Amino acid sequence: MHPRRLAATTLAAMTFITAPLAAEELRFTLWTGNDAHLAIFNEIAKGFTETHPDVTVSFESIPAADYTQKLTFQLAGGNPPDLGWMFEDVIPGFVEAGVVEDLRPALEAAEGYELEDFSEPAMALWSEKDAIHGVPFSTSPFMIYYNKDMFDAAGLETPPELAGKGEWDMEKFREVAMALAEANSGKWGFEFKDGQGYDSRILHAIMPAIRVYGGYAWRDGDCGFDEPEAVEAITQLHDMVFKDKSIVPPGEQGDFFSGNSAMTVNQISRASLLADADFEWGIAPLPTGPAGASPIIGQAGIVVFSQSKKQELAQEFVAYMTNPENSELMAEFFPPARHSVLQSDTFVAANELIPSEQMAYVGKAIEEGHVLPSHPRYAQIYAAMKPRMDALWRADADVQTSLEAVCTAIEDQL
Amino acid sequence: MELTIRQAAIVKKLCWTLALSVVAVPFLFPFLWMISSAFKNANEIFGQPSLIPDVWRWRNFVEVFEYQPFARQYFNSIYIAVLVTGLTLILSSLAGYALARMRFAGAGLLMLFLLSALMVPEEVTIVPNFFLMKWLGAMDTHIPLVLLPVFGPHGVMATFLMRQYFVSLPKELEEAGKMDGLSRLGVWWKIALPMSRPALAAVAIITFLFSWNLFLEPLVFLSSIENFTLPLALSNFTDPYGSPLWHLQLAATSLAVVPILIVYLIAQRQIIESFAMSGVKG
Amino acid sequence: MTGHVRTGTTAPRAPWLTLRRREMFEGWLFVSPTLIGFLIFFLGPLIAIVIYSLSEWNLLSQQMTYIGTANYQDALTQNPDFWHVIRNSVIFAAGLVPLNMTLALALALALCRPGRGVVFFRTAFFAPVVTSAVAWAIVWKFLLQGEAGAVNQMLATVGINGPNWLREPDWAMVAVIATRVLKMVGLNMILYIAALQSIPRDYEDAARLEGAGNWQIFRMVTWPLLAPSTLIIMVITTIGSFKVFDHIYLMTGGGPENGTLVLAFYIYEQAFEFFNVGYASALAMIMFAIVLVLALVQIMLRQKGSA
Amino acid sequence: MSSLKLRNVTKTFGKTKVIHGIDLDVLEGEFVVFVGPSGCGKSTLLRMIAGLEDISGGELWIGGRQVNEVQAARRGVAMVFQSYALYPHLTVRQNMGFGLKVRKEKPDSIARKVDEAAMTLQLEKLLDRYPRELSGGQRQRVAIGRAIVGDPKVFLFDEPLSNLDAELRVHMRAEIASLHRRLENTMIYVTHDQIEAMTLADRIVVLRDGRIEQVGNPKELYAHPDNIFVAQFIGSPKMNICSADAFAPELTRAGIPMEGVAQIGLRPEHLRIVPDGGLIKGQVALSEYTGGGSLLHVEMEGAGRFLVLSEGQEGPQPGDEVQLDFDTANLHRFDAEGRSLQAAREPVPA
Repeated sequence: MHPRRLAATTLAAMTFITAPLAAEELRFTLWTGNDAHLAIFNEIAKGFTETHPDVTVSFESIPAADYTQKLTFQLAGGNPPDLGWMFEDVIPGFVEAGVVEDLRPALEAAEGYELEDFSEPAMALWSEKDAIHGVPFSTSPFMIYYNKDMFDAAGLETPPELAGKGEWDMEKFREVAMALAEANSGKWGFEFKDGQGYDSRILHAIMPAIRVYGGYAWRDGDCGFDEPEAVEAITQLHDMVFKDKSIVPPGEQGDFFSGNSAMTVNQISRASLLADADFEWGIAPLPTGPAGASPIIGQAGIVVFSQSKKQELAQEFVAYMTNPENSELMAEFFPPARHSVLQSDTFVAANELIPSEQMAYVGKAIEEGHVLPSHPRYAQIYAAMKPRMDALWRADADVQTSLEAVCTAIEDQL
Repeated sequence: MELTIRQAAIVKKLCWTLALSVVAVPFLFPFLWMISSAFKNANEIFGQPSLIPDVWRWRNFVEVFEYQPFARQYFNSIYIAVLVTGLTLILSSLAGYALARMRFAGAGLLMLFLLSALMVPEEVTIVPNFFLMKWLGAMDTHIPLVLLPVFGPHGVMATFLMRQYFVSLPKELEEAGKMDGLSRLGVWWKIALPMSRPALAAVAIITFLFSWNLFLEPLVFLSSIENFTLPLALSNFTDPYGSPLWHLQLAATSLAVVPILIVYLIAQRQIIESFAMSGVKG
Repeated sequence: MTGHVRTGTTAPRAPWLTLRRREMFEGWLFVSPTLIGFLIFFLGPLIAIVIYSLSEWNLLSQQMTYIGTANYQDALTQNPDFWHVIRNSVIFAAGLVPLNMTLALALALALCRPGRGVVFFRTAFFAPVVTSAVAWAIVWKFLLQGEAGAVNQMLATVGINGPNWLREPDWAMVAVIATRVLKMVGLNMILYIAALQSIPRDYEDAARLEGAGNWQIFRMVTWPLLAPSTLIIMVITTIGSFKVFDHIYLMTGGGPENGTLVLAFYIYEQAFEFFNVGYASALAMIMFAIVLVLALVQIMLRQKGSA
Repeated sequence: MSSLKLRNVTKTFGKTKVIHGIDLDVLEGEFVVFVGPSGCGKSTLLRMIAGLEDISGGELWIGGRQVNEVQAARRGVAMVFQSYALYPHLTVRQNMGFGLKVRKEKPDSIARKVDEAAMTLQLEKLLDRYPRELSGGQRQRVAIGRAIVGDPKVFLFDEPLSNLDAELRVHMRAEIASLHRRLENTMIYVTHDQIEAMTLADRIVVLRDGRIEQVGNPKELYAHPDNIFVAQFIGSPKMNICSADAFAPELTRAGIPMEGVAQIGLRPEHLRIVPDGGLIKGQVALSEYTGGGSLLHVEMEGAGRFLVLSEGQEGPQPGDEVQLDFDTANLHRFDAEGRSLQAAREPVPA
């Protein structure tokens, strides 16, 4: 037999034999079950199959409330996904436990990937020395969402208008919130992120205010909650909740997305929830404070789990998913940390729900923003912090004392 | 004015009924509220409370099935509960019978041994069982949801209840069966079991409810949404960011609760009699 | 012996499988499925916990290091949370058990005799028992909201300014106890009804003829006769109150301010949220010990009382 | 040939020995009654024969086969239980045919045998009823019917009449007796009621504390009890026993040898009230009118109370002094251990 034909036959035979193996499935755990989001992911997965015809990527949605836990059960329970979406708050813990892979070699090997395009601060959380533990595909700043109808009803200028005049600061925010609550009986001026500001999203609720007042959560093992700046910031929020009664208080539901609050803070991925909203709405930057503007960024990255048996393939998929083209595709909901994308025209036009001038706020915030605080022992810190934060959110609480208690509780963990 | 004994009895009865009605409010109101809210939209749920929705929103019940594989999850709960109930009935009555009737060395010790299991909460053994199930490759399957209730403290409780009932049965019937040529297994199946219907019914009900309402085990062992059971599914009606979708959650909760309530209403006399007649009273 | 046998039939040697052996063999055969399952899924894990509890073990990284009794020392002497949790568990049990049992007995006494309306009320009080804990918690969580909650709105109509139930530690404990009692009291009511119905009516009639009033009959006749049932119900309820997990998980998540952080939930949190398997196992052993001691004490007290 | 044979049969529960080496031969077709006070081991012995209790020691033979380790159902015995043990979830027909069905007999053969038995016991009309729909007597008959159907070599009855009222008991007793005559099977019958024993038995086995006190036919036991226990157990009202010293002079005078006699016994029905010249005398303490006569409780000087049957309507009144006489042949003499000192006697044939 001719050597070439032999080789061809062997190859064919091998293909035949390995065919069932080659029809591989990558399991990708996601935090979102939103159809619009999934549509984009599936499109990317489809693109991947052009070069890897036998590979299917199955996206597995896990509800946000249990995400980290369920993921842990899967990893510890010997049923690991190949890839997963991971938040800024827990990635240090996963890195410390050594359950995620270094992606650098794969990313560097990928053609046209342009690793250097990623903004340095955005990558800080995800890399350690030379290793890259995850690719932050979503670097999404916190924005103010506002209900224009309610602003109109109260005869108030909207946040973008105020921001345009340079008047959109914490004091104005308080004023507006109170006026909105008064003008819209039974509704609220402001709702913390996803209405979970007193539960799972304490940091999301307080960090914007703390940062613009010039404070911090923790830094080099030092707790910043009881510093004067933080105390001042939280005192304002506390007053808004309990004195002005303009922020949805603990134990109440005042959902922005169903029209019960005039404002909230959220990321642009939530815009998809407003596709069918029966009110007019818009987004605006966070109010500034005594320390100027300090946008807050929430990050999510893609990681490959060490337990995955399809390392190579999974890493290839990460490289594909976060390459410049796909980053642009995802930018509608998940702003990337790539300079090239953020500065492109396609980015500001990416989200059909959000006008491009408002998208510009987003790009600006990403460039200037800081990621939320994180820590390898975040779960423990959170658990230690939570009860003391509960104490803070009582009408008769003394903010200073409560925050000192928070610091005492978490100092060991820091 | 003097009341006759008869009138006094009526007044007394009225007072009792009134008092009981007041006590019943916190038991029944949640159901009414749940069912009425199941027909509301999210906004109305948060609005002024009223038991009659402004607009009856039947769509909630459709959306429940669109949001997650609710029918599948419903089926999971049913088949697991049926399986657990069946297995528990067989195993607990077998073991309960042996402990009540058969003389074998170590029976007393075994009984004591089993009883100690009643003291151990599932929370205590869940961690090692997690690794056991991992080792068995049973993560994210329904295997632990069947095996753990059957063999855990609940199974022991069922065994104990069955034993108590068997002890109270007249022995002579079984001896007659033995004289008639039945094997031990035959006596158990053809005589002891048919005579234990109340106890079996009581154990079946407790077991079914136990499995139906199981929460910790599904929470720990299940990860795929298609494998969820109802309790887990109910707490999973959240938007992609973890906030509860109240109208769907309540519609789904109604769907999960109402059929059981109806079955209970139909069979309540038998259920209560079963409890009364079985050894549940100890 | 053979002298008696003149009929020519042979005396068979006693077979190995004598009737007694056979019974023993069958007995073990009958219990074997339960026993094997018990050993694998219960005793084995229990032993495993003892071993885990002596080590430091991270669920995520799965590294196990032997550290002796450090976990126990940590819980008992270092960690202030532990005693707080124990305190909460005790408060929960101390609130729930008497409330549940008193209400159960009162309802049972009111409903133990057939009559019109009895079926309706029995059904009403038992309905929450057949309802899943998740459903019950979801609904009550909603009803107990601060100002918009139905409970506070009802209280407002009679001029009471209700607390923000689930956001204030003490009230949250009250709320979880109360809603748990509402959920479970029906079961104990039925158990009590069963017990009451098994008391021959003659006793009550005899007491009545001797001139005893309702309360006296209850004190002198019914209550003492109920003692064995009361013991069983009390043991079951107490153990159940220490095991409460889903209710807390769904209603308050242990909060606010750890005000409802009870032992079962704390174990879960340590094991599956902080991945501290070793520490969680030590807590589990402590929980086992507490429940065992409680059950034994109750049984012993009762025996002493009746002796 | 003997139908049933017990050789040194013993039973121990834990460390307690409840049956002490029983030896007994039961003949083919014989009606044997085990009688004794409660706790004497008679039921245990019966259950050992049935195979419901295992045999701790000795040998049990049924129909020429050693059955110590043979299962109950294969011993060829049938049992009628005190509580009848009818399966509540089965009809009379199903109850009666149950054993045959278990033994895999053909349905038509089962039906035939059930019908036959039902006819024998006049149960035809009750066949489709459930046990709860039957009266006590009917249940009793069904229980017997169930035993008959299997055509056993040996019938075992465990106090079968004790749950019936007095009248029905007499009636059923007669029915069982006639059944035995008809079927001619070996029957072993346990009762604590000596009247049942006397009326039914070919042979009575008196048991006490797991030992046989005496075996014999009713007349023999009545006339010649081996010891005080049997003497007092058989016969109603029971035999008067008193210390021999009380009447030694009178009896010796009457020519009865009193050497070695510790106690004497006299049955109430053997005592006659005589106007004078009676051997012994006493004072009437109580008179119980029984219709045909009276049962007198007579206080004997130095010998406690005697029961005396007095016939006729006009008996002595309480407080009356009475003189009592009896046939010396009816006097029972016992030694210090309570054993009978009766002259050697011919055994009464079964």
